[in-house]
Amino acid sequence: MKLVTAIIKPFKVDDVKEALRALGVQGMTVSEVQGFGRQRGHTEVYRGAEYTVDFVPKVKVEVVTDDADAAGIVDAIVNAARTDKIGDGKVWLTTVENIVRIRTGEMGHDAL
Amino acid sequence: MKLVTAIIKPFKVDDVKEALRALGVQGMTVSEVQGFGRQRGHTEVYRGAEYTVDFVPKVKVEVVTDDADAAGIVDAIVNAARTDKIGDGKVWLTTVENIVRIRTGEMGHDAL
Amino acid sequence: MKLVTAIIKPFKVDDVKEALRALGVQGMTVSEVQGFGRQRGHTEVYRGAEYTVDFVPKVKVEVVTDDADAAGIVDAIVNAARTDKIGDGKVWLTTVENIVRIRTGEMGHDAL
Amino acid sequence: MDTGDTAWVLASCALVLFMTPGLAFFYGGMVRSKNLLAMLMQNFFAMGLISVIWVLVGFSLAFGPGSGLVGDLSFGGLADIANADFGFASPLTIPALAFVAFQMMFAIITPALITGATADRLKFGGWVAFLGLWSVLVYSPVAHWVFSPHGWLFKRGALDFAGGTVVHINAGIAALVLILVIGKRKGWPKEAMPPHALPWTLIGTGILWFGWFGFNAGSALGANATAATAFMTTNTAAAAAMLSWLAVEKLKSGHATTLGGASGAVAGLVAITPCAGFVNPMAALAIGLIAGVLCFLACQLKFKFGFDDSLDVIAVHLVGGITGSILLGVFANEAFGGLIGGGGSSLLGKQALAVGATIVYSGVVSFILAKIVDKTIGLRVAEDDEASGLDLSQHAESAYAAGEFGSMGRVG
Amino acid sequence: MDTGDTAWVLASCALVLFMTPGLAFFYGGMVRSKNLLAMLMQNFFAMGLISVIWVLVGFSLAFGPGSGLVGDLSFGGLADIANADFGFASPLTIPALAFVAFQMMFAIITPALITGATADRLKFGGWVAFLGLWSVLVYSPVAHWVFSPHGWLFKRGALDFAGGTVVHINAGIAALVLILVIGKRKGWPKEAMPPHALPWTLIGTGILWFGWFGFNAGSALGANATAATAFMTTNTAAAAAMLSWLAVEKLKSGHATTLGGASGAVAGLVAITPCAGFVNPMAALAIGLIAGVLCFLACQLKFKFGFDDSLDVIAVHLVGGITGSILLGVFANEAFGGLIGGGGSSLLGKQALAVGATIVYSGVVSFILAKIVDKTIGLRVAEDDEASGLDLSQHAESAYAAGEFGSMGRVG
Amino acid sequence: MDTGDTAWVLASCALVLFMTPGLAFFYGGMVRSKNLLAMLMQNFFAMGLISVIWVLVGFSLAFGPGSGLVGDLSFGGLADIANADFGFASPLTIPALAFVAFQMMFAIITPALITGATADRLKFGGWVAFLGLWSVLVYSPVAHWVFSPHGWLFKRGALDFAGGTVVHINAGIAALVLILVIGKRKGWPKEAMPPHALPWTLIGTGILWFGWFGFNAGSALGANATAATAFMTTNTAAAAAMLSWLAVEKLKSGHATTLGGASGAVAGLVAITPCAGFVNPMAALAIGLIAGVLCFLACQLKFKFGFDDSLDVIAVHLVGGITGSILLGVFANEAFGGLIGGGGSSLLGKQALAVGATIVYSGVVSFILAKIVDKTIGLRVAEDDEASGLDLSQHAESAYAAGEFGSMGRVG
Ligand SMILES: Nc1ncnc2c1ncn2[C@@H]1O[C@H](COP(=O)(O)OP(=O)(O)O)[C@@H](O)[C@H]1O
Ligand SMILES: Nc1ncnc2c1ncn2[C@@H]1O[C@H](COP(=O)(O)OP(=O)(O)O)[C@@H](O)[C@H]1O
Ligand SMILES: Nc1ncnc2c1ncn2[C@@H]1O[C@H](COP(=O)(O)OP(=O)(O)O)[C@@H](O)[C@H]1O
Repeated sequence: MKLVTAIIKPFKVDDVKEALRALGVQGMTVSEVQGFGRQRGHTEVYRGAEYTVDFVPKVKVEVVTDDADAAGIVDAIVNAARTDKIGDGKVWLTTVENIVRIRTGEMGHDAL
Repeated sequence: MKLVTAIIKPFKVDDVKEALRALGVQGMTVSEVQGFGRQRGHTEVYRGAEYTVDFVPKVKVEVVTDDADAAGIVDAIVNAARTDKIGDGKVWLTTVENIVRIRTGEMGHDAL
Repeated sequence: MKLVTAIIKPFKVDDVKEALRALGVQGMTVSEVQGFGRQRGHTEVYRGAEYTVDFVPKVKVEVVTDDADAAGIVDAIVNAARTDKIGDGKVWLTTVENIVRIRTGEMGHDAL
Repeated sequence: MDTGDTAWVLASCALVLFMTPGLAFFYGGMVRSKNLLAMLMQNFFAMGLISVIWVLVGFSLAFGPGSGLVGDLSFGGLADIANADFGFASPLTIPALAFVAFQMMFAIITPALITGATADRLKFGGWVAFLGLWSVLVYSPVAHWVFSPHGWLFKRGALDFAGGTVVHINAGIAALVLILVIGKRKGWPKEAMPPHALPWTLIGTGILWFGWFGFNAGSALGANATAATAFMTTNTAAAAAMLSWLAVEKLKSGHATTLGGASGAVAGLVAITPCAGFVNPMAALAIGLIAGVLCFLACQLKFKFGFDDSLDVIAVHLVGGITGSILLGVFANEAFGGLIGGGGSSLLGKQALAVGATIVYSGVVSFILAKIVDKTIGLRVAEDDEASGLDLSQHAESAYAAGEFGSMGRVG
Repeated sequence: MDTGDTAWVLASCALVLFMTPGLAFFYGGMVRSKNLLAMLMQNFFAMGLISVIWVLVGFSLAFGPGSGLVGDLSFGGLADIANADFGFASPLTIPALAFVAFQMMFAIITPALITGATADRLKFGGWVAFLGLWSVLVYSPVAHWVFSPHGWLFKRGALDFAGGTVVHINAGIAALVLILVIGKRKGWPKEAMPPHALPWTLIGTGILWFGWFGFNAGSALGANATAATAFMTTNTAAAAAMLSWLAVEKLKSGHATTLGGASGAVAGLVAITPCAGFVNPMAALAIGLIAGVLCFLACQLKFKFGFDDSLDVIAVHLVGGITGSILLGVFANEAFGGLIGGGGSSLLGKQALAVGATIVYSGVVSFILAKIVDKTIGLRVAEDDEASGLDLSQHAESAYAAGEFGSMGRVG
Repeated sequence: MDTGDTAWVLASCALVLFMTPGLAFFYGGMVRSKNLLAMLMQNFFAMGLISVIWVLVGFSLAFGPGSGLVGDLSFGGLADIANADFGFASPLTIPALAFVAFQMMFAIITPALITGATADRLKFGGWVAFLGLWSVLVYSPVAHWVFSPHGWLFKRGALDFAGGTVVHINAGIAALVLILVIGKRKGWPKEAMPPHALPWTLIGTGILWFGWFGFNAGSALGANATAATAFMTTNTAAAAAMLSWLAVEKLKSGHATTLGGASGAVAGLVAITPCAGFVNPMAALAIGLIAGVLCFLACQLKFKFGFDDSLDVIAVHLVGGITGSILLGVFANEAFGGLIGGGGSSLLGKQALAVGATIVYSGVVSFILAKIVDKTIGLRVAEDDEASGLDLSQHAESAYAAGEFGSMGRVG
């Protein structure tokens, strides 16, 4: 099986979620992260002293899926998360040996 | 080596931690995540307008371990985190090539 | 490609970031996590009742990189994050099949 | 000069000043966290700018003799105002500067009320300009009409104990005009924009309720039976409106919410403002119950008509202010000629006139000012600035620092 | 009628009203974040419901002539109360409605104190019912006994300057009864339930300390030497109790904590409440020092006896209230017959009687009311609702919005 | 005895007490979250310790006859102080204990001001010791010099309406001395230490502004024209300083920030403190405008000279206090001999003397006390404790509980 991990812009979470739902994806896990990359951070000023913040708020989306569906999920995320502006983020793919549904103990495909 | 990743219900963290300790697991990393899945979210109401929240708070537990112990750890987590209610979560397994303990530079098994 | 995952002490984030920049790393993703390990937690007291907190705040750093650069990145993180005190953390390496840059659709090396 | 009256009015001045920070947090809890500081700033800044304007010209334009339409500059700079005569039938029993200070606090909070409608998208520079112009060209004249013995509505016998027209209707209509000029927030109403931290709203509610005693009971300008009556009616209306808002809310949406309780209380406080010293506690109970229901229902209108009154300023202050100002014609005690007091409908007529005049004048002038400022400085932030949030784009600050890890480095 | 006295009492009314939001946050900081809004709501709602009840019947039952046991309905609705005689030896120097308002604030905060004991599991609907019944059937009668010149304890000469029995013991015993009826929180005491955000508790402490000056010094019902004395003794006891609480805490657990400092101050304020105008500053110092130690030690009892007094209402208000009420018999100034003033033990006896009578009456009636409400509406939420939190289950709200990313969509 | 004057002074006492929690949050929002509770505690603890000291000896040392340099112990314990004569030309029109309480609030907040400079590294035990010693050996004597009719500066005719020298310069210089003794925070100035939650700072600002009316207008010790003047000048200076601070800030850094607005307001409040009752509103406007600019510029000095005045106590209180105390010599009304009032430079000279004397005495004694405490108990925490944060290391608490998941287990 595969784990699709995507780093996207926070306001794109809903679009990505809907795109995945449309593909029939039944579940996913998201979390707030801070990104560093080409997209610059910002500057803050306190009592005349300036500070630079290098990190940019991002959201990480993780979806475990069957090998067959992985490519489609990657495409769906890329299309849904794209704004064509720097900082749109990345999607990467890793291999998952197995997955278990805690509630039932089902494994692999049935656990999704 | 293996990385065991579990998505569980927040109030189960302590039980899982104790179960892993009992197995002799020396360390783990947890983080707050938001889950989307079969378990429905909830509704909030502000000044008569209703909102639906699709995501449910979950906790992610990550444990790097020797290949030999992986299966036992997965079982321990499944047993400790189980409530038999929808939303109990998942546990999945991936391969880790190597791990280093920053403090000592030890690698592999010794780094755990 | 590889994914380097590091669990470090929060106040070491800047040093690690600078070390990676020096290596020419263009991006990374960090997030706040709670660690459990050899490093003990702490005790809090409320109205005479004592509580123990087992988890310690840590930061997770994730860097996707070419296979060739992985070893160097691991070393750089280990050196930058080291304080020689218990709790410095871990760095582990996993395989990434492919990575896409959402903005351009570029893949693999070009997506970094 | 009476020391007891002076003590109460000075205490009331402090209470009313405190309402503006209270309002800032009442609103602040309802915006998204990226816009919290901007909301606080828009309100605190009013304490700075209006206070200075009030000393220079604001008070004089409101309470100087002038004509029936507006005061003059004879009290500009508040020079030797100590023995000035403001034209009241019975002379004030407090120092002139205590009266000046008390009225100033009303001038500060009135435009601050507007910021709830324009939340999340108002450009700070534009707000600064609008705020100053509006205070001089709208607030002072309307205050003169109603609060100054020289004002035409005052002379007509229209009643407004503590500012139903001058404060709430005035700010409410300006808010409506302003949002028509600047438009909706990006994503509204499709995208959900729930309150980011209601505890701020609740602490603001506590401060507002607390300060409102100075606002209403202080308007008796003395420590007397009228002040005590205004105190009780104020609290009673706030309480009754909280209950009626929660009741309809429970019926309509199945839950009695914390934000609903807070909103209902404020609605009741708004509605009782023009009536406080003129009605008895049972009438206040009725006024509060009615206001709670009407304001709750009014909150639903924006979705129907599609205007983004972000924090329901129109539903609470415009609707609540009108409700109170008109109901005063019904519930005013015998002595003040209310309908149930047997005074017939003449007071009702005067109240309607005051309401209408305020809506028309404030509506028109506010619209002109908003247009001028929007075309010149601009009243709305750029799309990117709205997306990144007003705190960063307008003030280069964050309300809540990024994670504990040192993600910053000092530059300048 | 004295304007200075009126000014001070009106200011005090506002201060005491402000204490309830202060209490809400004092408690709110100590609960888990999923129950914060529910805690705030339980307190703010008291401002709504009790205010209305007070106008209709509450005040009249407490201060109407009636019998020695309870007032009557002669002041119901507060109709033409202006010239009413409440039976005080020397007539009030303030407007009747100022007295009504001042007493109302006590009626509001007293039941609100209970919510700290039942934190994290109280069903809102049940609370609404209990709150209203308790105010009418317990608060008003007990207030009549002690505060009304017609009350039997008042006639006996029992002293309670600002509510040691009526407010603190009364609420404290009701809290104990209530938790016996609804039981422990799920997981307590095994599972840790630390305060989720102490800054709320500290701001609440600041508001409470501030408002308590109105509570105690305002109880002089005038701006005079007694008020000044009550002011100083109030502050002194709060300070002394903070120091003694921190001292024992440091000895027992090795740290002087922020929550400890705040809790000690409140314990001192509770203990000095019955004594404020009857003792001198040095006596207040002693009372505060004793209360700080006793209340800290009392906080440990719940673990020993296994009753889940979640935020230590019993340890602070019941124990603190008894401490103050009894110590008054010792430290009251000569004029009031305290033991050290050479007045012998007779005052001590009267104080003990007042304490005992309040505990028995309030304990029994509160228990009956709790049982009735629990069997009908229910006083405790379902297990799932407790797990998901009261904010969501009771009010469909969240105190702190979920992450910045838009995880919501508007439905209705 | 005047009830109106008493009412206003008692209300002012409460307002000034409330300023200390306000200050705690004003500072608390600016520190890192791991040090928030410690900051709150350092301030709240002053309410405990100083209140007790004041009753025992503090007031007596400040207002007892004694010599021109310091009072005596004749009022120790405040025993039968009711009819005491404090030496004022015209006898007080308020109860003695009201005066004692009012002065006590100043004694509490003055050392509390220091905690902003030593943020993030002050050892609690050392602070407790320094606080007590400083109050007795520095605050009381300086207060005696300036506020007591027996004091040498009072006799010389130096003017200080509400504490420019006694409060702000006194605390400011002590802050400077203290940071020279304990040194910089680890990582400063390289590592960025931005405010962790400015909303706390803003609510603190609101409370401070509100309370400052008691501080300044209350210093008239009566409800009269002087109080009204002080009220207006206080508000005007705060407002003007907010505007001028924001203006220079906008010019220098391109943004008008929320923290800047709050800081400017406080700077104006500090500067007007010595002048409040002696100047007119237009003069207050000028004083505020000047103070806003000077204090903003002073904030940059610490980076130039490398002293870690963490929250700019020196820039705001020392610089602001000197600005106001000196400008009083210029702007005081004719009656008080200001330069523009035609009074020549003699008042300027007296003011300069008062400023100089306070700086020298407070600077020297504060340094000696700091050294003694540092060598014995220690004034700075260990490096590890500073890293883990003062909340955990000093108080074994966390301001914000760790994540929702139950990561704790009760032990003792
Ligand atoms: N090598 C990397 N490893 C892990 N995450 C990365 C890496 N490079 C970028 N990211 C993540 O992707 C986000 C976007 O990358 P950035 O370079 O800013 O824009 P873009 O993806 O459009 O080139 C970053 O904020 C960071 O979270
Ligand atoms: N395909 C998936 N990939 C990643 N995480 C998932 C996936 N499916 C479910 N999850 C996570 O597991 C949690 C529980 O899943 P859910 O379907 O709600 O219940 P259950 O596991 O009992 O079927 C979700 O909230 C989500 O965090
Ligand atoms: N087996 C593991 N799997 C995942 N994370 C781990 C594991 N062991 C330790 N960690 C992480 O590394 C951190 C440091 O480990 P710890 O044992 O405390 O110190 P050290 O790395 O110096 O031996 C822990 O807080 C935890 O976040």
